[in-house]
Amino acid sequence: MQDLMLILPPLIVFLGATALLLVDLKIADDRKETVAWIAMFLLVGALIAAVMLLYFNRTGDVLYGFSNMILTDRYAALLDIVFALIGIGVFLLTLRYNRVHQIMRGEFFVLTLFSIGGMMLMAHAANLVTIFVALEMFSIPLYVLCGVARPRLDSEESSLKYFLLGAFASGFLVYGIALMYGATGTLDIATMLKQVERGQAPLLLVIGAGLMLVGLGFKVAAVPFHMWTPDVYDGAPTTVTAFMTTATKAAGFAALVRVFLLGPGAFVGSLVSAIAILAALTMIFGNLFALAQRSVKRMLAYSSIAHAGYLLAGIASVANIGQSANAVIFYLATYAATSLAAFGVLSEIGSMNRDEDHGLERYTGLAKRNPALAWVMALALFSLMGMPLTAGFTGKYLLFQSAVSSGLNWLALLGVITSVISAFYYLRVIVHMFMKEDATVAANNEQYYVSKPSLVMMTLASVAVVALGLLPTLLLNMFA
Amino acid sequence: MSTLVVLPILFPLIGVVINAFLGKRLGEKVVGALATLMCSAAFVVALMLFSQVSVSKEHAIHAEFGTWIGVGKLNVPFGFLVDSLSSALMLIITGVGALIHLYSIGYIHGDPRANRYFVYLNLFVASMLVLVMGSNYLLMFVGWELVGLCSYLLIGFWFDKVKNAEAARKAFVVNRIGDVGFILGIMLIFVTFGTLNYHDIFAVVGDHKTAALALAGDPVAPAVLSAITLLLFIGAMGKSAQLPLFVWLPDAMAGPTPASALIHAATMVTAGIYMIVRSNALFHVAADTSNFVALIGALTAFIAGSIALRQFDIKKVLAYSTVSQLGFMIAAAGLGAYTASIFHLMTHAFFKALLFLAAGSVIHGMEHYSHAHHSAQHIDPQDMRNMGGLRGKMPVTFWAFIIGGLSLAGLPPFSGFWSKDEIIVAALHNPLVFALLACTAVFTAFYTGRQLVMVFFGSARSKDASHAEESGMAMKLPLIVLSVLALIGGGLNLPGSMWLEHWLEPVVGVHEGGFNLPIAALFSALALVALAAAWVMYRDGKRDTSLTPQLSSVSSFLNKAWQIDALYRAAIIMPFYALSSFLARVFDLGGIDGAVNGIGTLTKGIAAALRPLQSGFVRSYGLVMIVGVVALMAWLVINTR
Amino acid sequence: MSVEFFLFLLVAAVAVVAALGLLLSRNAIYAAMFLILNMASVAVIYLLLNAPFIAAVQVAVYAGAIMVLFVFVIMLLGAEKLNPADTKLALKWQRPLSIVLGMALFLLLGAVILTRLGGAVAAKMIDTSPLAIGKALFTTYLLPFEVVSVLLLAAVVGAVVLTKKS
Amino acid sequence: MTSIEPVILLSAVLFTIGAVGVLTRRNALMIFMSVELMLNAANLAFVAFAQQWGNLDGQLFVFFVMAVAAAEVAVGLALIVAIFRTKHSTDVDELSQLRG
Repeated sequence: MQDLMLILPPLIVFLGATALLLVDLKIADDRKETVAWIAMFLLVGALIAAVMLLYFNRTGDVLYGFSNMILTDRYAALLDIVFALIGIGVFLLTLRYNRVHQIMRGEFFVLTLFSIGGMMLMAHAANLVTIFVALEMFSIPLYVLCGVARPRLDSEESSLKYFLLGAFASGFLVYGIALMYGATGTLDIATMLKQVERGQAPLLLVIGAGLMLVGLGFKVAAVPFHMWTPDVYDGAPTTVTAFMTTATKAAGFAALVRVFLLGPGAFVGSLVSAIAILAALTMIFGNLFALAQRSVKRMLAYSSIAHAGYLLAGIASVANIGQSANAVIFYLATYAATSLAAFGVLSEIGSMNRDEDHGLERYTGLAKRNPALAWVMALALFSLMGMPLTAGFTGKYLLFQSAVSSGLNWLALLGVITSVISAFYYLRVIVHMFMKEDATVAANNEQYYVSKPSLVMMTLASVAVVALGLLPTLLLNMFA
Repeated sequence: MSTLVVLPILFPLIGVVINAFLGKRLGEKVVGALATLMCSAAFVVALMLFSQVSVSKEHAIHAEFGTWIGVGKLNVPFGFLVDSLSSALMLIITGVGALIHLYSIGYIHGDPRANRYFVYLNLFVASMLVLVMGSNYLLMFVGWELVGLCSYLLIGFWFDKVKNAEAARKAFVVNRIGDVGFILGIMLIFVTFGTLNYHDIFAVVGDHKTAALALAGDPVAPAVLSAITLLLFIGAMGKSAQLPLFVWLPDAMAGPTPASALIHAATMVTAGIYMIVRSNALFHVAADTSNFVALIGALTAFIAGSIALRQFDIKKVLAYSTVSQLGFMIAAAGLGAYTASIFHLMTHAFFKALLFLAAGSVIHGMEHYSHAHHSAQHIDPQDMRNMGGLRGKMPVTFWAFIIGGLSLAGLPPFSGFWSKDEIIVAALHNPLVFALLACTAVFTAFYTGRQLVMVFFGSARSKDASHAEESGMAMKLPLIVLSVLALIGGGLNLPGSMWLEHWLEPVVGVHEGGFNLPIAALFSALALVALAAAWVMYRDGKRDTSLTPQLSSVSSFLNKAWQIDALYRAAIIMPFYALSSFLARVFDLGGIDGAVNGIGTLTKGIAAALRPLQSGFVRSYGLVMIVGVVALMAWLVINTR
Repeated sequence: MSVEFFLFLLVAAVAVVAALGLLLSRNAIYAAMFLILNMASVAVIYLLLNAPFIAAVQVAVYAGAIMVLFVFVIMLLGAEKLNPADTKLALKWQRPLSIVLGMALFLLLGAVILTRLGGAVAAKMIDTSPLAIGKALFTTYLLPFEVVSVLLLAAVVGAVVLTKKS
Repeated sequence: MTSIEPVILLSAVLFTIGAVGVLTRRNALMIFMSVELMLNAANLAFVAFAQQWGNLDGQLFVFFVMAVAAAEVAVGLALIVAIFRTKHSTDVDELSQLRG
């Protein structure tokens, strides 16, 4: 019984999603919003369960369950909360977007819930089997969700690219796990950690962990395993992209934290330095490519790559792993809030124009047409840029701080420099929204309204961005 | 007592919130009045705090509102520090700020975005107060970024003009370069001292009067301190417009004139000076950085002063003069004359705000004719070549300009004379800095005289000038108040009383500067001669009045601001362009579109060079992944024990 | 050389040839057949490695169910003839680079395996009967087992979403 | 079997062939089958290592890999069929609209 309590949040999501699959049959096609509301209700339940996990385990003990397959600690509970909130945020966006783009289907919500359940499970993983199963559990529904807007070719193309490369990356992941198992004779992360702490880190284990890094690096879009990211984020429906930038990244990093930061990886110098190099490459290429984009959606895709680089810097900071893990989880939460705010704007724009064109000109003069959208977008972009007083600054500060205290001064410096470069492309959008007028768009078009649920979501996300920027202690206290 | 400390920040913030949300309903007049009222209220509280500081034993009020960030070793309180230095600056910010708010009511009247303008102004005052009142470097940085944001918003306020949006972006980007230095400096401070609070850091550095280094025994300490101060100074270079980062300030004049007066002349640009003076304990022990600071300051003063000699735009002259005067202050800070630096900062705030507001009044008056007659033929109302003879038409503006100008020129008994003199005296032991500053002083007097004559004397050179009219009361009143301040501001630190010197002693320590009668006499005489020369050269209204002048090579060099923008273009932007177009040709045989300019081309170049890598082919993506796998495995095989 | 090892070499050779056949064949149906052959030979090796249950699952699930699905789809789409010409090959560097990188990958893997291994096989013979594996599945591995069942459900839903005529 | 080195080497060979197959084939179905070969190679390694360490964990992992592969195949083939309906092709090189 206690075992079940430990994974109550994903349990609620899995069982609820299965039940929802049946309920969905009874709901007419023009009332699929009901399914969305039920799904949100389920996520609220999971949210409450996660808060309870946090509350009843105030001492922050690591509790194991299901023959050490899963564990529950602060990070797991916090990530559960993050995933549930992301899910609710995305579902609020779907109410208008999916209807306009004719992908308002019950299965959309069921699959998203399955995916969220897999991500929550990933946060609780204590064994490589759990990591593998959880990874596939959240990935396979995502392959489908990318292609849900078929027969639109962009959507199908993004789905196939994600699927083929994802399966390819899974191959490396599985082979890596096989080698790690071969080196240690166990799949349990804690047991592996003990062996490594005793100084037994054979090359086979290191290479296995390296191949696992490939598989997980693919999920979080680390250069050079990032190539799918811009195409898939670009082609997928915007609500799905919003889900992927925030939740997939968090799930991937949850696994990286478990295996590399809190697990055996942190004790192997060559792995740590390899992660630091990946972090550097990811920052550089993510930001450079983003500079060249004319489409806001694609720009945000590259920006999400760049942010994976900053996060990887946290994974490579192993001097004080508790501090680094805090910084990474905090950053994931801030990035989720920021990114949801930005994609909220994108999905509304996509609904207004009834297409998926996110060229800069679509944002020209937005401040005049939809001041609310323009301000939310500006706030989100400032936060992505790392402007002080926004969540993005606090998050970056904590990450770079832990990098510096781990002796990775060069990486922190690179992070700061690339953040400055990023100001160029974020600012370009702001200039287009606020400082240019668009003569071609009729301002009185009745489509240019903002839907209430999206507005609620964007307001909450914006408040979170500002609150986490002004008073990061609010969240950070939960770590201590 | 501690709650009083937040009030100066809170009042303008209330103005921001009310005006931002209800501005449209309240109407322009109420918005302006409310904003002015809030700033004045902040001034009143600042006065109260000032008096409390003067009677308190330790000459400082600390107020902490709990922990702001507490993670691991990093523990930053949400704390404010009002001591003699910050209270003095608070008076300037809120006082001059309130006057400029008042002036703006008249100036911005009729602009459709007036509400937004007052929101920005209030926000700016609040942010600047955060900057000077914070008790730690992180809070200073927050204020630092916020004022940068306000400045960006105000420069681009009339964003319909492409030029203004570009100027705003230039300011933003150049300032970000400085900010990188600043944030790195802050991080290095934290790594070195384990804290960001002024009090703790300066306690570690030790009693700066004896320059005893508490870190003694640690051989890297001096080098680390040099690095810290140098990084901080890079931040100051950006915000206080020093070489080589001063290029943004002259362009920043694109914003509304009162905003230029407040931000780009009187307050924000002095943030760098405040930061250096606040960190004087660090700079004091880092002698090599201090020398560097003094030299950069003097060079900036000299170069900007020489540029101002050959400008035609009334605001450009003042802008370069601001850069030049900031150079004076920075040089003083580098020379260790912190009091003199703050003294000049204060008098400069008075007379430069006055000059800018007067210039705004002139521009306003010049625009009168074309507005009234809907004249199709637009002349530039800011070009001094179109002015002349405004003395009789705008008497109050004229006298305000005269007082401000003579103060800038450094003529006794105007305030600028006293503060500039102190800096020059402090520079006596550094011949190079002294020579540069002396030349600059002469330049200053000359271009001020040239400006006065071109604008107010002679006869009108355009219809707009001959039909110019004096501005209204809301604009005249601040001019009068500021004129009085510019006239008597020198009294703050008159030889004999040295009030400011004693006031700042708890923060910057004792500094035996002072009055040197021969120097004072010499520089008064030089200023008089330069002014007279300007009078003689420009009195007849013939010189420099052609709108399409044949400039000599020297003049053209100065007019184009030492070709520094062109230099940056040639040295930095063009090579990037060349490189990127080369890459573009290599990677994309189809060739790229024709050249546009500057950064736009750079981005396009990078785009053209890199984007083919993202070819769209799944198999290529897989190939890149495999390259990564092989490289990663090779790295691991080589580097694992 | 033991009989077992000789048998392994023989089967391994078949497996490699089948894999190369998959890599090189121009017809998708042939490729699928080669893959089935490869899987069957790997199943034999499983038997040699004391894994009878896995061997049975390999034949039943992999070679049986999954590959039948592949063959079915290939025939359904009539996609067995693979772009015979390969003429307008946009990525002419792809093939040689892939082969070079594949060699590098194999050399690295092989080097790692050869430097590390050589440890003796565990002396004790473990119980690998279907009963033992079933017990483990429903005790230690209960949670992943249940999650996999949800995963299969999700996959079914996904397949329906992707193919249902809307 | 007294030594598992040859088995692991065989699995490395199969894994590499699978990876090269993914990179060189243009048909989505062929790429997918090559991925299956990679997973198959990993399974072989698992079983061999299980033999070496004398525990069941490796064999059980193989079971999960197979189950997951089945799920992947269901989704992947459905996807390929869906795209074939729109594009009348299974050539991945023709799906390169998204780029840059």
